[in-house]
Amino acid sequence: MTLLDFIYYFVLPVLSISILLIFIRFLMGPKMVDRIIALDLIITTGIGFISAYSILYNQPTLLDVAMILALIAFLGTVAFTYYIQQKNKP
Amino acid sequence: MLIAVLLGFVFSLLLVVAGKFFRGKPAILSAIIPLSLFVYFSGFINEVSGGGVIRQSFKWVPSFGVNLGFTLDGLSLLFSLMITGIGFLVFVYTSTYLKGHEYLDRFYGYLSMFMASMLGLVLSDNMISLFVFWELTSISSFFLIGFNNKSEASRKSAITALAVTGLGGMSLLAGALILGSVGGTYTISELLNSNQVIADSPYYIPIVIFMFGAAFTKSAQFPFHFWLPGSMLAPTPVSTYLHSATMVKAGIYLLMRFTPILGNTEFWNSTLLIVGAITMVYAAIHALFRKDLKGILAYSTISALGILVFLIGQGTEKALLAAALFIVVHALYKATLFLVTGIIDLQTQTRDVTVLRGLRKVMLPVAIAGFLAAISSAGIPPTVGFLGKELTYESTLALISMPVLWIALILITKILLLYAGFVAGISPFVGKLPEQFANTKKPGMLLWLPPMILAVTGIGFGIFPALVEPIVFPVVTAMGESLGNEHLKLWHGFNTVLWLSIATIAIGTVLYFILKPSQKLVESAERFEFLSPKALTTVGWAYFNKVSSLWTRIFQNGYLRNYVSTIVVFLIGLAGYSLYQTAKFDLDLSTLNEITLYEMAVVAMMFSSIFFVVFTKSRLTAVASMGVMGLSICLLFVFYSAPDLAMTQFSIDTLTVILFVLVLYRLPRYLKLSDYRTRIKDGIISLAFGSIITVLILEVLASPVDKTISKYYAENAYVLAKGKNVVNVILVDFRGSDTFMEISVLAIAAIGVYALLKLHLKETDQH
Amino acid sequence: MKNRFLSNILLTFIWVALTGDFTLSNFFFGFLLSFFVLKMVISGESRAKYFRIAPKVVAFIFYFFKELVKANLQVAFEVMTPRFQMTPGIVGFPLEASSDIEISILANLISLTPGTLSLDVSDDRKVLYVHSMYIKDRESFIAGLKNGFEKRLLEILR
Amino acid sequence: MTDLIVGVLALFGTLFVFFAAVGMLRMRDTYLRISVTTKAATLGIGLLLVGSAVHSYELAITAKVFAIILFLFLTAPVSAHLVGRTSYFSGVKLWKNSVMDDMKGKYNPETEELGSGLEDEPENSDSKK
Amino acid sequence: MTNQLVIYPLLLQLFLSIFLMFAWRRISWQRVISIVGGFINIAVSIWLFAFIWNEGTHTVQAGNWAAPFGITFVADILSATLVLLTAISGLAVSVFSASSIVAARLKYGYFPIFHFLLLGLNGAFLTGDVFNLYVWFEIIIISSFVLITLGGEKAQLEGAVKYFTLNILASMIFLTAIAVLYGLTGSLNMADLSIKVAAIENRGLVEITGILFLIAFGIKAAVFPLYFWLPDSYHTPPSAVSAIFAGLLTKVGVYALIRFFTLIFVDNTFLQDTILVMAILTLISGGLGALVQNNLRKVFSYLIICHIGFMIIGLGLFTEMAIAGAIFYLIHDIVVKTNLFMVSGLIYRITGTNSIRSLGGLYAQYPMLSLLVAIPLFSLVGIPPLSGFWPKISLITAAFEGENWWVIGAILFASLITLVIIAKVWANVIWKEKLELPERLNFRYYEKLTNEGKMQLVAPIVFLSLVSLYIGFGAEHVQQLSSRVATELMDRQQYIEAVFKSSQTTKP
Amino acid sequence: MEIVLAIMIGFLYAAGIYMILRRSLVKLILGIIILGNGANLLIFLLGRISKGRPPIIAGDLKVFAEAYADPIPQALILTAIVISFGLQSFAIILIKRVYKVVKTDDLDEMNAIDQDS
Amino acid sequence: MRTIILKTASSYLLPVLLIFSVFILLRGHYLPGGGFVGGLIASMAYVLHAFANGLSDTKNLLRFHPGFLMPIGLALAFVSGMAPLFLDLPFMTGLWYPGEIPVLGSIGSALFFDIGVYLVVVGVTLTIIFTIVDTI
Ligand code: NA
Ligand code: NA
Repeated sequence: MTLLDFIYYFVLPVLSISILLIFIRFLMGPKMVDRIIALDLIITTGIGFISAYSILYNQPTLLDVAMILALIAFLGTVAFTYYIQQKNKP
Repeated sequence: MLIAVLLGFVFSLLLVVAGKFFRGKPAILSAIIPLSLFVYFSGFINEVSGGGVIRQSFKWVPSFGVNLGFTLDGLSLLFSLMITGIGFLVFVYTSTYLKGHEYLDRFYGYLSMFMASMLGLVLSDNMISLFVFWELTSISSFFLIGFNNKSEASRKSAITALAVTGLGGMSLLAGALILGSVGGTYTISELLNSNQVIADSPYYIPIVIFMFGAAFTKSAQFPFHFWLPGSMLAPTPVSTYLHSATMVKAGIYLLMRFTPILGNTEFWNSTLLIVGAITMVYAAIHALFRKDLKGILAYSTISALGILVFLIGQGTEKALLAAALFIVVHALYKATLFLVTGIIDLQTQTRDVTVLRGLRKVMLPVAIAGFLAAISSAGIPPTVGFLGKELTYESTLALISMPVLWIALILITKILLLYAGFVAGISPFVGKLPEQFANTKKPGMLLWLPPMILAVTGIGFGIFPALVEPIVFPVVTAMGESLGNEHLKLWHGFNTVLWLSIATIAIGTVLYFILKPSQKLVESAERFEFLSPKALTTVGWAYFNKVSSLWTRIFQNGYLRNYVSTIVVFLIGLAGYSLYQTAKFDLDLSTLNEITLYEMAVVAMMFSSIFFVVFTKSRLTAVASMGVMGLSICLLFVFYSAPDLAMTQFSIDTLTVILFVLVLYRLPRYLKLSDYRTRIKDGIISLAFGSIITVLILEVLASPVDKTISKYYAENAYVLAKGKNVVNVILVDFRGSDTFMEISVLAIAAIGVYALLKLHLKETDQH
Repeated sequence: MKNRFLSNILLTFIWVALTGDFTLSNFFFGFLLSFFVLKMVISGESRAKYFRIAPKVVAFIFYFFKELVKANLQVAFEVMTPRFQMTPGIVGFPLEASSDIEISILANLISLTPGTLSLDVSDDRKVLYVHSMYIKDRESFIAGLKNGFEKRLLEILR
Repeated sequence: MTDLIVGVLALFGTLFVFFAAVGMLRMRDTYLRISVTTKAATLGIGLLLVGSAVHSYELAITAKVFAIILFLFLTAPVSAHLVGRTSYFSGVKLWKNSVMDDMKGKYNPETEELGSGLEDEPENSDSKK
Repeated sequence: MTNQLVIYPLLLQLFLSIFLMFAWRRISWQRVISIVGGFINIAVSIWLFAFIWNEGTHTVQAGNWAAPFGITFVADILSATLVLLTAISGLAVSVFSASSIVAARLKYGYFPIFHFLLLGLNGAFLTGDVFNLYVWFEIIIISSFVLITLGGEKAQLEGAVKYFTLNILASMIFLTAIAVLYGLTGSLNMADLSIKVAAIENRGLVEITGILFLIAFGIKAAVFPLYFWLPDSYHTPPSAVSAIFAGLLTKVGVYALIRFFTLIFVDNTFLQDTILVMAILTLISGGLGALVQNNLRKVFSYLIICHIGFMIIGLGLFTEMAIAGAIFYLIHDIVVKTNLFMVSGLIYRITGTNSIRSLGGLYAQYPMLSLLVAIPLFSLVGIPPLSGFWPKISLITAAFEGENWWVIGAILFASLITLVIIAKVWANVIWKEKLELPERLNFRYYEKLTNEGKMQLVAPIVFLSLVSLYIGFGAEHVQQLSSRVATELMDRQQYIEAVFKSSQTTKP
Repeated sequence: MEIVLAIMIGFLYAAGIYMILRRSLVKLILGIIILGNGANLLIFLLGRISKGRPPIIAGDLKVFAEAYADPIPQALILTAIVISFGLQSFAIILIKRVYKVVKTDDLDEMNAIDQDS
Repeated sequence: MRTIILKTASSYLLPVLLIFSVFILLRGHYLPGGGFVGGLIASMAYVLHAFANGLSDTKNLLRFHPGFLMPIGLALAFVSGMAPLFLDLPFMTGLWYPGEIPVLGSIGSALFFDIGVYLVVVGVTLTIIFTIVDTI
């Protein structure tokens, strides 16, 4: 089994399953905060996805996308929590 | 001739700037223009009656084959003389009739514009320029009918008149253009050569119908006649000039002008016969049931126009001569009667024949003019009216089919017209002067002289028919018929025609003494008013308006979702139909890449997040789901080699989420507002749309593609544009203009957002 | 001024790392760039403090990674076994750290490691509320944190 | 050899992500889920990233990878903190088996102030902003 | 100098927009810049027009990339004409805006956005690239969104939501169509597409792509049954804004339809029949709609729709004569519709209302203005020899030659109903006696304006009226122009050669 | 995979239209965004997709050594995305302003313009 | 938001993100990135700062209205597009400085154009978000 086979047959499928599991949490909620966490984790998993993918296709340029994801996902979370906080203001 | 035609336009333009000057005393000076034109055209009588035709042509829009081409032959000369002659008298009359009116200058402006248009109409040798002038007469008529613009009835009548004549105008346009296409030219004189081609063409009937449409509306033939009585709300000079003497005869002119081109066919003749006959009888009967002088005159005018159409329909040279003569006759006596009515109206403030009596005592010259016009209208010798009537009977008698019927109809018409003429021209002046009119002021000479001149001319032509011959005979010649050695005579000997004349006069006079116009009569007619074309048109128009409202409300119902679904359904319909016709659905699946689990996972996430956006009840959840969707798309872009896209997609999505989040928390709840059925309906529409897109994609993917351009980019990105990220090189170099505009879009959006949130108009700022 | 310079150097390193271009010219460009950026972001009143580079940092990093791996294994065990052995709760952790930067770093490190999550700092900055998965009793939990992260961190920062 | 290192890194990275995913589903309250994700994801993703750095065997890539990891470690705890406090303030309940809640009653939603429980001590009252 | 002449109008507008943004709050400067810019723009456009008229179609290969690799800007005689008309309408509206747009709106970027809009219009007319056309369309859309919402009053916003949604929908369909086209041919250059689309074997796919473009542009052109956004929005913004919208926005859609369906999607009877049916229904629908409105600007809005039908009919008939008619009508309509909406603005300034029921008294109070107003009104009707009349000759003749009786019927119907509507408008707005309207404090009535303010309102109307009189009385010139446009449009080869001709001069 | 993506794009279009047909202004704008995403993916897919070959010339090369993904659709989408972003942000603010002025999110109530004025 | 943790984080993330954004901008011609994404990241840095510290702090930090960046960026792009016209080359023709410059690689009009894009994007994003936050 080569590394690429390993990535192809193990890493990516497991990451796929993980992302789906997290997505189920996203769908289930129950609170908005749960969705926010799930979304955050989905994005983080996406970074993993990208790095595995960049190994598989030998395309390290894809890691740039991962970089953007890492940075900007954070801002999304900040915005969502800001929203909830504003909404809870009497 | 160009100058002759343009003179009126120039004068009306002059009035725009120099209106104030002509508003007062100098108003009468404007009559110089029609007078000089009359003199100018009179100068051609000799030449034209000698068979001469004067032509002039000026280039206008040669690309369309449109020239300002003018022909002065017998037909146009007759009309030109009428237009300028009667025009002169009306101009003179108006200066007193509307003395001191604040808009007198505008009135003259419209009037001279009309005169010029009418001249242009009858002189045009080009169908398009004829149409141009035709429409200008309609428009000037609109302004003149609506001259009393503060009265709602006036405004309505103006609109009605414009609508009906406008309908005719459209018809004329279509007829002229088709005729031009078939005949190969718009020049009328050239079309004469191709009349056989035209008659044989499959478009002959449509052409004739269009031409009839124009003529019948303009000349107030049944059932389009109703605008004419309505237009009587215009000041009397207008009624005189436009609505009895000249403009309404434009339709007659058109028929006569095109007789040599389109006439002499079964369809042409019988249609005109029938329509003319119906109109003359119908209108003549109607004249019985009026008590308003102008109303009576309006209906008798319609009837007279019917007679003219009837005569043109007969088509023989005798009939055409009768028509030509009758045009003159009618113009003379009807203009007189209108002018007389105007004087009565002006001096007594009423036009009700049931109260008008004995006015001869206060306005004798007017009474004389009225009397002379009445006997001319009655066709009593030695008036020119007698000549006209004789010719009419003569030609009708010569008809091959059903002469008895036609004679009966024309007889009835003539009797009723005699009655109408007497009522209008004689009855106001005879009998005892009622108290109320005792102090009526005498009309000034400038008022009574014009009708007097017309009336006397009528008698003069009757006594000396040779005077009218050089005007009337060339008309027939111009229509392509030859008259041989005929002459107009008062005395033809004892023949059927004479007996008919005697019968007409006798019965008519008896009728005048038996039947007095009364309120009762008017009311009895009003009971059937709802059946009249006017009433039917009014009802039809109301329905039309209703339908318009309904149609407009069905499509433009204010609901955005209905607009969207209409558009989408339209797209589905067209594209679906086209796809159904052409799609092969034979996809070559082997060329498509295999599917991996991670792709499926992303797609599954995508699908579910879409579902979630659509069906969730929470706005914020929807927005978060959009985030998931964005990430899924981002991952797809990563998988399929588009890192720049992935970056951008994700950043933009996050930014959008932030915007949403900042905006949303003040909004109300995210409710499901539509009912179940709407949702099902919308669901079906949406899925149909989606399916079409899917099928379309698959079809496109199955067809070959040319990648020359992207290959060029790849080969030259570094070599020529010094960049290795080809996408970026495209963005800033190969297709840099796109990017420039893209950032402009952003800047505009930002300004828009800034303005949308910061700009609050104060009350003082609004609008 | 010193802090400012250090920040500048730090940013320059980040720049060089990002570009992956370890040349002198790039270093120089990075320095100029960071200088400009710092000029852009530092307003008169707030002067951000930055790490002092010290050998302790290295030791701390190793300690941190050890904790991180430990925490992850713990979580792995927790989630993959059918029954939960957790005793979660929120504890108010009395802070010794006082400056913004100290509190923040401490809180973040706590969040990153063993079953714990910094929820918030009280407005008077005396208490850091920490959520933890495994709390036997309050005192031992607090002591663990005090002797672990807080002590090591403050050693570096002060 | 490189492949093997990469493989091991990827294996553990993947597993940690997977555990986090399972934890995300299984954990009983929001706070626990936050705890789980912050850790597992950061370490798991970190390992995967290091794997790809090793695989590429390029300095530039390695630097980039460390930049990403740095960003992740900078931001993950902050977002955990934000979500955690937001959850608490918006009234998300602790799991029923939770043993203590020191924050209970300390938060005043009107003023958005979070007390420490130590305010009564007079000498510290001036440190409050 | 003239090598790059084709894009000077674009550069000028772009420069003006940016310059105006720098002069953000100095609204008196902005007024001057905009008007002076308008004059320069007319000069440049005339220059371009004369150049193209004499030299034939000219191109600029942006970025110096030979077609079809870069973005090509093409000025054929149609584009040059439309650029010139944009300049004319643009100047008129600039001047009109200077007085009629309140200072508050000017302070929030009215003029920069206005010039961006003109930029977008010029770009759309000049580009020879499908995707670039999309981008120009977006410039137009976003600037029109901003202009239509500027001020944010209730009616404006409600209108804007509909305007926004349906235009975005159109953009999406447009984008989809571009994607399909690219998927089929791998090209975006219009001349190149003309060649490549003709070579596609699967004609069905070409037809569907055509349908997508038809609907996308049809929405923008406000053709039945896609016009809904127009009557719900055009009467809501200030009249200067409606004026430029009315004159030019829908015309961009018409232009795009004409360009695409003469250059790329030709020889498809299904498409042509569809276009014809849509055109007929547009004439009818617009006419019926205008008949039942009470708001002056709504009447004009429906008339816009109605008259779009004339242009689309020309395209549907697809003969040289018919297209010449459509072009003539297009030229006339741009000038007259812009003018009409300015007229509605003037009337609003005078009376404080646009409700026909409440209007009146203009004839008595302002006879000269009434006369002035008569010119655009009756030009619109096509009272010969005013401008609206001439194109009908070509259209009816062309319809007759194709034996399309329905088309003739629809043209006549629309002409007649326009006549009746304008007669009604005239009777009710100009003739009717003045009614007592509720007092509006703070409203800047016309009579209260300074002479300069009055002139800024009236002068542009006079200017455009003169232009439309020229179109009517100088019909020969316009008809020659239209015929030439039609000839060029029917001869695709000419366009294609012009685009690829200049390729030798560029790299590589 | 193309088939799956084709179906997914169709689904995006459908969902976009469905959302636009709702009565809520917020949903309408979400619909527009979804539709925009659909259109972008459509461009992407119709430009033909390939895995793991970004159109970036590697290292010291001057031209591509191997096959690469078509960069044109990517550039088009980038432009389209950015433009959509401009429009979307304007639309989102429009919601805010509309709600402030009209006091509703229900599109069916935004018909004041239909009354003659 | 009243949290010192975020506040602290934002103050160290701000310079890092700005550096990062310039990095993304400059290498766009060679690797994924470019003016657009770069501009977005720069603006997000400020947005983050605004979330954590309040808008007025961020505005003080910026010292000028971000909207001002839009005409500047557009003007820069305009000039870089116009420049070739003076050499009688078409609009937007790429002009390149012969030879390579350290760090940036080739210098050409495309680079200035991309910087223009960057500035416009920063200006646009910040204008939009600041306006919204201002009017909440
Ligand atoms: Na933790
Ligand atoms: Na844990």
